[in-house]
Amino acid sequence: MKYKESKNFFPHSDNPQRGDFVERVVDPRQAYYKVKPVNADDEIPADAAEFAGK
Amino acid sequence: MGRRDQWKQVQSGIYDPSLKARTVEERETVPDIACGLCKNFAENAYASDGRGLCRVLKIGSDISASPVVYVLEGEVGYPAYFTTNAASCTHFERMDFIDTDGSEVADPNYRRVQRQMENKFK
Amino acid sequence: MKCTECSFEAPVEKFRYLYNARIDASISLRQCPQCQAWLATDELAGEATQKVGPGEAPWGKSAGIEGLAEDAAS
Amino acid sequence: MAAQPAKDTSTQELEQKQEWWWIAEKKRSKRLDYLRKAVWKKGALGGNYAPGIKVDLEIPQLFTNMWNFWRYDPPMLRRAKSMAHVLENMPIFITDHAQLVGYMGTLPHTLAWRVDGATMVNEELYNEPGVMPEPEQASLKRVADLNAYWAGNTAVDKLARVLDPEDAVKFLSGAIGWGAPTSAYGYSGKDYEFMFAQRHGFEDILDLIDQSIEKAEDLTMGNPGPEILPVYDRIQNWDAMKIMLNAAIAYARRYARLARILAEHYETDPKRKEELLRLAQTCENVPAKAPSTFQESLQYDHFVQILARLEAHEGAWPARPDYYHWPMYEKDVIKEKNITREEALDLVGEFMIRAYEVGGFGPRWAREGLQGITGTWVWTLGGVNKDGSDACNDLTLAFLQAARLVRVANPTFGFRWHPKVRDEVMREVFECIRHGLGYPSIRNDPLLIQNAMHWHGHPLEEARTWVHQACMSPCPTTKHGVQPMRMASATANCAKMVEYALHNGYDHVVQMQMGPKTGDARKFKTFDELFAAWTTQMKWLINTLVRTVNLGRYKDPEFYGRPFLSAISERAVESGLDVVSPVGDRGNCWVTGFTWVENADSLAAVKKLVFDEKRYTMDDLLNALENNWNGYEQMRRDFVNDAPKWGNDDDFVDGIMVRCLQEVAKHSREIKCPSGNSWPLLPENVSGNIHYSSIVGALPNGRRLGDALYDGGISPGPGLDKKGPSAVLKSCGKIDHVGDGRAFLLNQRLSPSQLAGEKGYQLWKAYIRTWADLGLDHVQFNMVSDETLRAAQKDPEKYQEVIVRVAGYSAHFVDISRKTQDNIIQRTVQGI
Repeated sequence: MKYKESKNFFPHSDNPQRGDFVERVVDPRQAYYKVKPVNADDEIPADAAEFAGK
Repeated sequence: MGRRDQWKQVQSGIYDPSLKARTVEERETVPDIACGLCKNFAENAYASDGRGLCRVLKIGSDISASPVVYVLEGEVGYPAYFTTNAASCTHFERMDFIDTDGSEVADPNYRRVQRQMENKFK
Repeated sequence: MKCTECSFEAPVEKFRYLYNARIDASISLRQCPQCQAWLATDELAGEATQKVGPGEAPWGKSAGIEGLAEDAAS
Repeated sequence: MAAQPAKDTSTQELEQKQEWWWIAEKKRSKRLDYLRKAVWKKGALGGNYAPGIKVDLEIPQLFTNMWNFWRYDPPMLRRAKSMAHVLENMPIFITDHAQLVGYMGTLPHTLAWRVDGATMVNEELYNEPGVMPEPEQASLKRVADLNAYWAGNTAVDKLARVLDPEDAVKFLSGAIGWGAPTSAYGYSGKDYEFMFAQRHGFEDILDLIDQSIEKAEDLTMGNPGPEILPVYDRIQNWDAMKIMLNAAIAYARRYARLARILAEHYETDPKRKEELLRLAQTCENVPAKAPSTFQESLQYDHFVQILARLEAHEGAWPARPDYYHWPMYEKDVIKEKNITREEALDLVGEFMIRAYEVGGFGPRWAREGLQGITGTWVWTLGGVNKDGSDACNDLTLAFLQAARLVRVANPTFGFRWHPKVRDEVMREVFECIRHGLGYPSIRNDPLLIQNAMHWHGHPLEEARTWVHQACMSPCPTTKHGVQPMRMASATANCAKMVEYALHNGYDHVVQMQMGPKTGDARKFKTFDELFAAWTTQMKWLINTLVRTVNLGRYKDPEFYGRPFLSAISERAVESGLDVVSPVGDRGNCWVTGFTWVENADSLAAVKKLVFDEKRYTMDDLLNALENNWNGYEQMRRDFVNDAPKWGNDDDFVDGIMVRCLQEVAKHSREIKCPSGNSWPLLPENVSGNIHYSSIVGALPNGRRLGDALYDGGISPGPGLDKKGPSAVLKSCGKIDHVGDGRAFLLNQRLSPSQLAGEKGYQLWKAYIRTWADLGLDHVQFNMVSDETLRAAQKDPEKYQEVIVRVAGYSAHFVDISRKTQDNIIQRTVQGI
């Protein structure tokens, strides 16, 4: 699956080929949202946390 | 040899970052007879990357040469790493007890806290 | 000196010196090279007196006047 | 999981048991409770990182990729472009309930790794147990590759090549000092006057830089001549600063975008949604613009700190939050009532938590010397305004109150006491101490201002802005007073002075001729001969460290350089020089004197027992020391018990202490920093007394190799101050705290049961009055009983939250090594 196909991908308005991929992470001490800049056409790596939100 | 040249020699023996070419495998290998297992090895407490000085041999010695060069007089110890192969060194004396507990503090005589040393004793 | 835990016997300096209990007392902590127990050592007599675990203070209160301070509060 | 308090235990019962950490849990808001427990502790437990803490490999990789790409650029520009790439591409995160954001790693449990600082640190990291991210093998390979790229090319490698080889070898022996002479690992002051008092947001600074470039271009496009030649380099530096400022604004706006995405797409709770939108607005506004709300003010400050720590491994956190955030607090909380005081307390508490979670990978000596913490985040509170009026305000109180709610070990506070401080403030200060935080330390403001003017020529108004540059040393926050690069490497292991005087300069631990050959001590016939040898060793030791640090400072723009720090410093923005250049710096250096008091106690013991009373000969003494007192126990006890010890108001030993300090002070004026100013001594230890315990040999004060050294500064040896607290203060009062050195750390333990209630406060207040009257500049307190500390050793899980004052900083008791714990318990509990 490519980033652009994910509901967790948010393209930049000035450059839709780039965007932010948001992940929800729950570690042993805290829960947080993490964002990483990615290319829209890149594949989502297998170890990316699946977002469990709404 | 002048003062500066003498100390340059010491500096290149001790602090030359000659670690550049080492592979992961080389870094992970602690020989069965290694300086880090010897009573006469004093670990450097500033650079805890596993370097140290020999308490018996002095600068100018070379335990990897054939034949081994032993210098016993001098004002600076012979530099070695915990992974230095000491198989040819007649001054090697195995320690009775090696402290790998890094939750205490520097102890050049007893402590060896490198991950590779922990693994060696697992 | 003889280890109180494993009975290893050797001259006192063969036991790894750790640190003093108080600088003005003759009790120190040494470590047995065989069983690695921490031993309270009487440096004057050259004898291990007991194994020391966390929280144990064979030398008593820290500085001698904690008691005095407590009195002052009561 | 840590133990929980019994639900039905009343606050009163907990107070009686002095279990203040449970009281904090009961009193703090749900948000603060969550955020406090969410922190991954980055301080080492003794010398080891806590389980679960991993080194961040993403940032060093991003940085190295770009550093290699821009290899033809000059240093400052190259660093700026590489850092901008990091800021644009590093993952960022927002913790649930957080209202402030910014962390120097990519995930909450990661340690930042300064990959271009020192090859030896990189190698240490490779060998370090437990810190490699999974899968370990892949991480080891990645680290090995990064290390191969940087080997020989880090800041320390570059400096080592130009140092005198003798100085380099001796410095790196680990025996005489620590720190690294580069801004890669410096203590960096911040020009708060420029950012906060003058209200410059980054867009304002960009305008100032553009104006400077325009003026410079008038020169470079005008008549040729020698005067315009340096200007070309300065324009490149300004470009680098601009890159950093723009990247920093973009980095903050990445948080704004994330907060907005969360609010608009994910968050269902309307209250949290509102918070996230406010957070988004905050990160839109700062640091681009000067802050206009209290939250923005704190966020601006935190962004600055994080950005500076992404640029370099900063070991300290000079700050004065109650002073610089007061205008926005006053506006929001007091004048306009935009937020309640409780809401403000939540922000203040979180502001402390955000600093507490910061951590970078430090070499083992640093972890052992700063056990339980990752750097000395000593924030300054109180003091005076530039006109000399009392600067304490309601935000001072809020910080002191929030500290008791969040109970972090780092940051801690240093409180600038002066005679005009109101009783209400002093009570809050005391409550923090009574709650066992070990902070604030108390600093004598009028005296330290005088001291700053005496040693470094700071004008009065500038001196009055001082903050703790690290644990102890006052440094202003102004254009010329701020110090961008105070290197910890002018940190002397002073016990070696007397050790070398007794061993003809030879070090039996590191097996090296270190100091000058001052003669065979067995042949010394008088005390003056020994003292002369001591003076020579003292000068040699200080000179070796200071030469190294001075050269490091002078070469730093070439070998490391700080484009971001330059961009937030008025003098660099104005001049176009890298701020780490000594040009324009007034010069505010000091030699940190670790393990200092052993000198006075050792010299006094030799004078009394060998030269005055002739009970032992120098031969006897040297034989005993060479055998580490083994077989000489009775003699060792004589040297401890029959010789006077510092801290008992005994003129014999106190006179030697003052004589030693005056010798150093004389030398301090002879040696100069790159700005031409003096290098006064500042005795203090952090936990260096424990790190050095197996590196300093046996001494005539009765210690053996292995024993903890004294806890530092001018604190008496643990358990050796037998004449009560007044005698300690009187001994310390014999030192001229202006002319004899830069500052003098004094640890005292007080009895929590004695100081309970109103009576306790009045006793303490009277003690502080005496302390001030005697002209001391510092004192800090541990107020946790032996009973609690011993119980914590036995059952650490139950006492996870017990905090102690180590020296110059606080730590959780369970995070320090057993030797350090016992050393704290050994300290005398003074009844006052």
